[in-house]
Amino acid sequence: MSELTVFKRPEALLPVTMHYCPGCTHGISHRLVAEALDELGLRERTVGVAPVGCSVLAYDYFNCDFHEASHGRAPAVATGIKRARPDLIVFTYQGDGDLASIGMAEIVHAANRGEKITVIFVNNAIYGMTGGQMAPTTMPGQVATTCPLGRDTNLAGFPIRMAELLSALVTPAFIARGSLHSPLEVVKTKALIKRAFQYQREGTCFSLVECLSTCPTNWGITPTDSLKWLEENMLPYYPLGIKKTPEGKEA
Amino acid sequence: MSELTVFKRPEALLPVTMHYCPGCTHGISHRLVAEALDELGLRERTVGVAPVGCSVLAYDYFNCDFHEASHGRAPAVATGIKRARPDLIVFTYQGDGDLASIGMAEIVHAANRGEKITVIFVNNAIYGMTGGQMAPTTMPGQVATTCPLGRDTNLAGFPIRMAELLSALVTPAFIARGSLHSPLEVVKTKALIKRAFQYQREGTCFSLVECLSTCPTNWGITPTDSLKWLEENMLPYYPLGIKKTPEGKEA
Amino acid sequence: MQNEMILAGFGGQGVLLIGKMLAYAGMKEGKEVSWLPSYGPEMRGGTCNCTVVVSDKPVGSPVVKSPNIMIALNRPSLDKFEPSVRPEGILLINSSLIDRKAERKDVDVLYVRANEVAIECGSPKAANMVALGALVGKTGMVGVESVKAAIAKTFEGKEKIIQLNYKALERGVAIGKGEAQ
Amino acid sequence: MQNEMILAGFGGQGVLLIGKMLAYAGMKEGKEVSWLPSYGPEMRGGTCNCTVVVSDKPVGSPVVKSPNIMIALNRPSLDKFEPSVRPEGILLINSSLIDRKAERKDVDVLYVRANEVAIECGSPKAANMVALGALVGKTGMVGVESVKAAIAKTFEGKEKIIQLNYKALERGVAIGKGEAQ
Amino acid sequence: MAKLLMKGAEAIGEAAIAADCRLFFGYPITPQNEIPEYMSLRLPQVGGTFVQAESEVAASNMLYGAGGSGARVFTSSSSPGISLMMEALSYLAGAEVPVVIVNIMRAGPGLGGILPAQADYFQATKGGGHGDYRCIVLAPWSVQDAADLIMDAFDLADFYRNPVLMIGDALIAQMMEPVEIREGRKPCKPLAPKDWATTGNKGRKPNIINSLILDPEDLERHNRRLKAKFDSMERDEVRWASYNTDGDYDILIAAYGTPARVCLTAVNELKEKGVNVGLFRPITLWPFPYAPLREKAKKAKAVLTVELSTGQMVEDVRTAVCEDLPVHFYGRQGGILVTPDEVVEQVTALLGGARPKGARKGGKA
Amino acid sequence: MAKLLMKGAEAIGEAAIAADCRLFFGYPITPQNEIPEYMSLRLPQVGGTFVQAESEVAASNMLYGAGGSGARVFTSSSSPGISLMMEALSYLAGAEVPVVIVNIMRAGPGLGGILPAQADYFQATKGGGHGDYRCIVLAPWSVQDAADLIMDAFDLADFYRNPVLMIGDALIAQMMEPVEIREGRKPCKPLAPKDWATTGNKGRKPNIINSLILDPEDLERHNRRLKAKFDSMERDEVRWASYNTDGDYDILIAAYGTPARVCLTAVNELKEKGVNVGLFRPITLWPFPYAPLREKAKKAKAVLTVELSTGQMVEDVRTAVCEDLPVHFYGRQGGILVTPDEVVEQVTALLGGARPKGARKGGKA
Amino acid sequence: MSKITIDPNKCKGCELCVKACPEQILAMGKQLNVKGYFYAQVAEQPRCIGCRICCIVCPDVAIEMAVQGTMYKYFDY
Amino acid sequence: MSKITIDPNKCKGCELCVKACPEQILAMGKQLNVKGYFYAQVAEQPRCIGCRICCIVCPDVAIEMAVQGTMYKYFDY
Ligand SMILES: Cc1ncc(C[n+]2csc(CCOP(=O)(O)OP(=O)(O)O)c2C)c(N)n1
Ligand SMILES: Cc1ncc(C[n+]2csc(CCOP(=O)(O)OP(=O)(O)O)c2C)c(N)n1
Ligand code: SF4
Ligand code: SF4
Ligand code: SF4
Ligand code: SF4
Ligand code: SF4
Ligand code: SF4
Ligand SMILES: [Mg+2]
Ligand SMILES: [Mg+2]
Repeated sequence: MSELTVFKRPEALLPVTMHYCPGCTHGISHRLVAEALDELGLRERTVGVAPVGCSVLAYDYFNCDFHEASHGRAPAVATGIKRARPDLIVFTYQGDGDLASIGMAEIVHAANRGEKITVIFVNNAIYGMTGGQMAPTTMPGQVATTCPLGRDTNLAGFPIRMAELLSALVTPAFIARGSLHSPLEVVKTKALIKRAFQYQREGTCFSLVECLSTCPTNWGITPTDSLKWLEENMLPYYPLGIKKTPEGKEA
Repeated sequence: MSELTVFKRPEALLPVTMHYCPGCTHGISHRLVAEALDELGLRERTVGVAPVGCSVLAYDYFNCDFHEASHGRAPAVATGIKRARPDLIVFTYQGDGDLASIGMAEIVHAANRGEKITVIFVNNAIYGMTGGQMAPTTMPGQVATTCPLGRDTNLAGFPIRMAELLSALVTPAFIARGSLHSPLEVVKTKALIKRAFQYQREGTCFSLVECLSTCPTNWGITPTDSLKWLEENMLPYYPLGIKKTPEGKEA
Repeated sequence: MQNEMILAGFGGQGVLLIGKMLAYAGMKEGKEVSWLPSYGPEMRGGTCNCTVVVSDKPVGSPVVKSPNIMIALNRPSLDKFEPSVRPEGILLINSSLIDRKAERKDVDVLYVRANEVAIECGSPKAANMVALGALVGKTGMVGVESVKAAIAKTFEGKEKIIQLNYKALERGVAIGKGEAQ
Repeated sequence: MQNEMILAGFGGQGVLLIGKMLAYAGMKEGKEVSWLPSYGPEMRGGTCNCTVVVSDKPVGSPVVKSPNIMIALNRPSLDKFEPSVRPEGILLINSSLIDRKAERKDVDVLYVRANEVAIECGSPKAANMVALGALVGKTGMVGVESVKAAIAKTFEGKEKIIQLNYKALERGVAIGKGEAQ
Repeated sequence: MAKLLMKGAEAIGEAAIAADCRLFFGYPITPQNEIPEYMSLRLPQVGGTFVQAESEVAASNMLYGAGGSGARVFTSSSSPGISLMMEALSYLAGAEVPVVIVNIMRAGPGLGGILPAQADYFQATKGGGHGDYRCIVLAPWSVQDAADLIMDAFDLADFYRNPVLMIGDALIAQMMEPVEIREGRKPCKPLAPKDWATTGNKGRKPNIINSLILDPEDLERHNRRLKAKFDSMERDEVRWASYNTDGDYDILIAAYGTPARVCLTAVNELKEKGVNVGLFRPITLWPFPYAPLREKAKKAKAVLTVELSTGQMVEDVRTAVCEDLPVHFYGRQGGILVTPDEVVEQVTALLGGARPKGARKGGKA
Repeated sequence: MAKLLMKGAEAIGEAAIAADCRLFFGYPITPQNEIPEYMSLRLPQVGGTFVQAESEVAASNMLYGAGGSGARVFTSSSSPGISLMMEALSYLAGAEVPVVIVNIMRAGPGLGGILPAQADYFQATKGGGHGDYRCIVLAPWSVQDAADLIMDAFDLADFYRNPVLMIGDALIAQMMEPVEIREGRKPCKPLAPKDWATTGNKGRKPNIINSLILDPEDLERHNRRLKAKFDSMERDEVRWASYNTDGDYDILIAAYGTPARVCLTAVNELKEKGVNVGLFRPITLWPFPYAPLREKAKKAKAVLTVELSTGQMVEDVRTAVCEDLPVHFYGRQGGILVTPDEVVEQVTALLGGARPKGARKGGKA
Repeated sequence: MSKITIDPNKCKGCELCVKACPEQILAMGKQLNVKGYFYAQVAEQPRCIGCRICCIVCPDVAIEMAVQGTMYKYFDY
Repeated sequence: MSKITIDPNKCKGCELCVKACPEQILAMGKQLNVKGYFYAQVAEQPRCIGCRICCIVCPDVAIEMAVQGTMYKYFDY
């Protein structure tokens, strides 16, 4: 009987070692995007937009054209590409500091204009790359280097639920939140990402998938404990699921 | 019998002629803010923050300290003032281009941090000062100088409902929408503005009142027709009322 | 010969338009021209003006501080610009709306009942055309035909309006030449 | 006399800390000192190093390309920095973790079983202190008491840890002086 | 093509379209609103796309994306808006993405006013963004010039893979003049296909638009390569014009943009009175025409720099002529334009040996 | 107070607190994260407030508000983040609001790298924002210097009602050195009460912080008043130091920040070999010490400018010495620091008359 | 009895008060004010019911109201 | 029959696969790879049920799976 490889590195991901810390789930979301591009046959007409954040080097990992954006402006850069070349598939890959802090105006307006792009939003409740500062998504009480006594909601407010916030816009969109903390959720998140790209392929609408992710290094715990921490702390606050579809209801 | 003046220019409004076009309801919202400051006895410890927009000269009209912000950044400027001097009453007065376009990140984050400031948001569905360009709040089909054939929601998306968008944040706040198109709504809007300042006085939360307003000049119709246009076109899309209270429900 | 003109009036009186027509007519005749509107955050509702230069040589400054020709379609414009007109210059006053005489004695003043004449021509809005005609009639700075070409181009396809404007222009020209008021 | 040192190892081995202690001890003795960490977006998980200068004169460059002293607590550090040590310089190798000998013949090599010695002292984490002690013992660059002061300040209030570190340090000093391994 | 009477703003837009630009991203700001307004009307008519960005920060990053994907694209703004593009400008230069940015300068600093000024000279020529980069800066003095230069701007941007700026005082956009949009012109530089653009990697390795280079040796190499490119611009792209400099003159006026026209009027007036004054007009503000200016200044006894600022280009003028002769400065600010009379007065006073009223030795201490 | 061993970043924070600053608004960026991190810990301990802004744009506008209400306030960032502050910087200068901004420079342009550089010299000294404005720019070369200068920075800002910049290469923030935070020191300038601040208009007319002036005559007056203020800074605030310039020397080195220390090491090494070389270190990059540098250069046959850029300060050096003598440039880029050996090599080559390897005549064509 | 005063030089002639007055007792005048606007005037003061609606809608705060005796409060303003 | 292959040089030793395998047949090795990490290994290949959970959770895409014959699809991935 012949051997059949049923799981392997997707073609859209180059065969290189990524620089992410051990157990960092950035690697999983990279793979999910790559698999989606492969399975939908989009790789050769895709342009990715890399953020400033731990995934800044995404262009070294994906086997497709890439554009490095300035911090937070990936949705604007993607808008530029997509408007210039509507035939291309354009996605941004952004962290929570990038998208929810400095890039708030750009993501809200790209979503509101209904740019036909796909946004992969990796929410790990911290600034990973710069060494663990508070993000807009940092949990109440969570310690970070710029809130050494834990996030004080009186001074810094509550974490922002980006998927819900963007769903409050009127312009049709596909917006969903998945998580990378368990095999089942990874599988579900992949389906969301694939669906997001499908909407783009059809030219239907803006699409965004928020992926709850871990940062073992800056959370200061092991990769395994990070998955648990995500589940126990982030999941209750960031409910998973589809928040908005262009059809107006979950179809 | 002695004569009693029952309606007059509030003390917090200087006795000068404002530069607004005839029938522009910016003047009404100015008066409402001034009345609220007078009635709550806050004028002498208030700092207003003027936007860039038709109300850029607000500092010439209010009888209190004022700080002119750069375009869209009034909430950041107000944050600076309030954090430096929590004893002061700080409010911003912003147009829809200022607050909902270039200043999107600043308003979302000031609201999300729960800055104890009050935001008066004057939504006239257009860029007044610069001569009638499309705003994020411009109605579908509405003609503006940068959408000469009318706002095309396929290219520019739908108008942003700022009050609803900001209400989607978790941090407690008082957020409401009033309108200036009829005597009754002016009266109700005044109550909202007063309540907003009361929350600030108590140090309770961030507060924002969106005021639907007219721009006869750039809409190209008379002041009276403008009120009607607002009522017929904006009101159905921008529902009035209290969207969020710090108590968690309308009290 | 270089004509440096300021044309001023209320917002709706069409001074920007006749300024453009003058420049266009000049350009048609191979002259060097420039047109510059006043602009400002407070222009709405208030007065409005433009500067037009029509010249044989390349235009230096498109901004003019001392025009040799000034058209005042309303009182505030006259008040504002009368002092700046160069001695020996021309001052055209819309006497339909302006209730005073010129104060300057060293300029050539032409009073034109622009609004009344426009009404007589059947187009109350064409007071600006009457004034333009008067200026052209008086100075011969550009040919009447060139101005007509400008009118025809501006209102392309609207034959009736073109004819009305021609009429107002011609009445103005006659006034400018001193033939009739 | 100016000592320019590079101290390198894995992330968790505490090289930044002993670097700071050296600098602190030098400062205590009135010397001019500087300490500079390597920093980079990829420092996590990988190797980590710092540069310390202890000198009689003001410190010029806090960046050192050719140190006269190098401490390698792990193999990658040795591989990376060995070639840069100045001839006649000192190379301190943590032989507990490094399975090769120095390649340089023109430098003074000191092998220290830092991890084993630390375990013997009852604090497996104090391999860095052993190495620090060995360096101080060998060079006398700063006094042992000054280093102890640095330890006391760093772990202020944690008497037990201080004592353990003293012990590891002293064992290192002895090794550095060639008294014992 | 026949001459048209056009506003500078519209001529810039129409010329960009004639230069095959089909994309505009911008945000309104006085006194250049007529540019985005014109583009919003015209681009859809020619199959192009206009997007009103949410801010200048976003607009400049949209440019970055569109330029990176190989499109010809431009934006325009005015002083405060341009300041918001400084980060993106540095990225554009660092990642070598060709785009064109127009600054219709208004009076500053801060919100300032909306009338014409030239006080963003430093920002444009010395690098308002961070890091070692340079942009060619073109300075038109008429509507025709603006139309011509923006067409060249696209070619220069593409040739060098670098952002190109065109800066004009507000009059350039607001005034109407006869203009001819040169259709079917040849590019001013030989242009290669944009095989570096992000267009999908079918049949080739991925293209990456990027300015992050973590290895310091690599980044240094990149910096030096960029520097060599900027050096070549300094060598090959200097543009300038001079007037009335064939004969003898005691004074050489240096000015750019609309003030240069005012100065030319003054030069002509003086000539009629028998006074010969030369006029030197830099067309590229960077690379600045140091050598030609020095050459032209040789005949003069003094240079008078005229600007709508408190003295910015005058520093480059001083650098150019070094200590060969004194450099005087006359400027108006706040949105006020210099007049021919003022320039005549300045020159006359200088010729009389007196330090003219209102003038000062600008620049360095 | 005894000397402490502190990271530059922490010393800057602690010195700011000692200078009565109780407010910090900032956004993380490498290599200066230790400044906001330190402030987030320390400020609440001394009754102050730390706010992590959503961006550098917001941070700089928070500064604008806080400074306008009379508070001492500062922010810090690194190159790309500083570019995002250019609009606010122009507003701060235009509205005359005193604040302090620290730029811990990293390699650029664009995202560049995170290692030390000095390529934001132009941006800081020539005005990265729009309009006619200037900021005093202080350049420390050690941790102690950084602590001392930031204290002065607050005084200078308050005295002139103008933003003050302190720019350091990344080493300034990252290294530890002994430092003494001078508690209870006297301000370096006499300070008046801030009766212009927005603090509520009880018993007085409203105070207005503003840079919009619509009347051109008024705005021109404002511009000229600002210019006069900048002129007075040029007169009174020039700071510099020189080393080994008492005797004779053929070469004068010009450098600032950490490279100046490297150069000093080289100067000392050369001295040991019997070669005398002078070192000139600008401490204020604006106002630039043109006259003192020229004076010091008189003894030399050539000037060597050393920078972590492709050549920025060298333009001011050239302006200073004009054509008195040749100005050479040696720079490293990409995050690489010059070494004493390299400087020695450059000097030796120059003395030998040869054009040193890697050096070039920087600056203008 | 309530008395309405319209400041002719503050009025910009927008007519909002005229259209809003429930008693229709305000009217546009035929004279220009200093700014060049035709301004609103009270045509029939005695019929004024003191509702203050004109004051409330005037964007230029050009209208004042005084009462003699007590006033019925239509709404809490 | 499914076969798991773990690339020792891609593995960063995060242990996520080890913890996730429902059959508990993966284990951390005792050797360092080129990057200095202890890497995961398949301890009991024959017990593998081919669920691909290890592949799915590996952040470094270090695991591949091959089958002989048909495979039961636990979920559509
Ligand atoms: C303008 C600007 N500001 C700040 C930075 C520094 N910076 C780099 S990454 C980052 C945040 C990264 O956090 P996040 O987006 O959550 O991504 P993560 O690393 O967590 O994946 C910041 C602030 C920058 N490069 N540019
Ligand atoms: C950075 C910057 N960008 C653009 C402008 C130009 N600008 C001035 S006001 C304005 C918009 C005004 O619209 P809005 O906020 O809706 O206020 P309105 O005039 O309608 O009351 C714009 C774009 C500016 N001054 N600064
Ligand atoms: S720092 Fe955090 S987010 Fe960044 S690679 Fe490491 S674990 Fe992942
Ligand atoms: S332009 Fe519009 S918003 Fe501005 S004052 Fe006039 S009517 Fe009001
Ligand atoms: S108070 Fe009421 S009734 Fe009287 S004039 Fe005003 S609107 Fe009319
Ligand atoms: S509402 Fe006010 S401004 Fe308008 S017409 Fe009446 S009085 Fe005049
Ligand atoms: S496929 Fe399933 S059973 Fe087999 S090793 Fe992986 S996780 Fe374990
Ligand atoms: S999940 Fe991947 S990286 Fe982690 S231990 Fe397993 S094989 Fe190694
Ligand atoms: Mg993150
Ligand atoms: Mg508006």
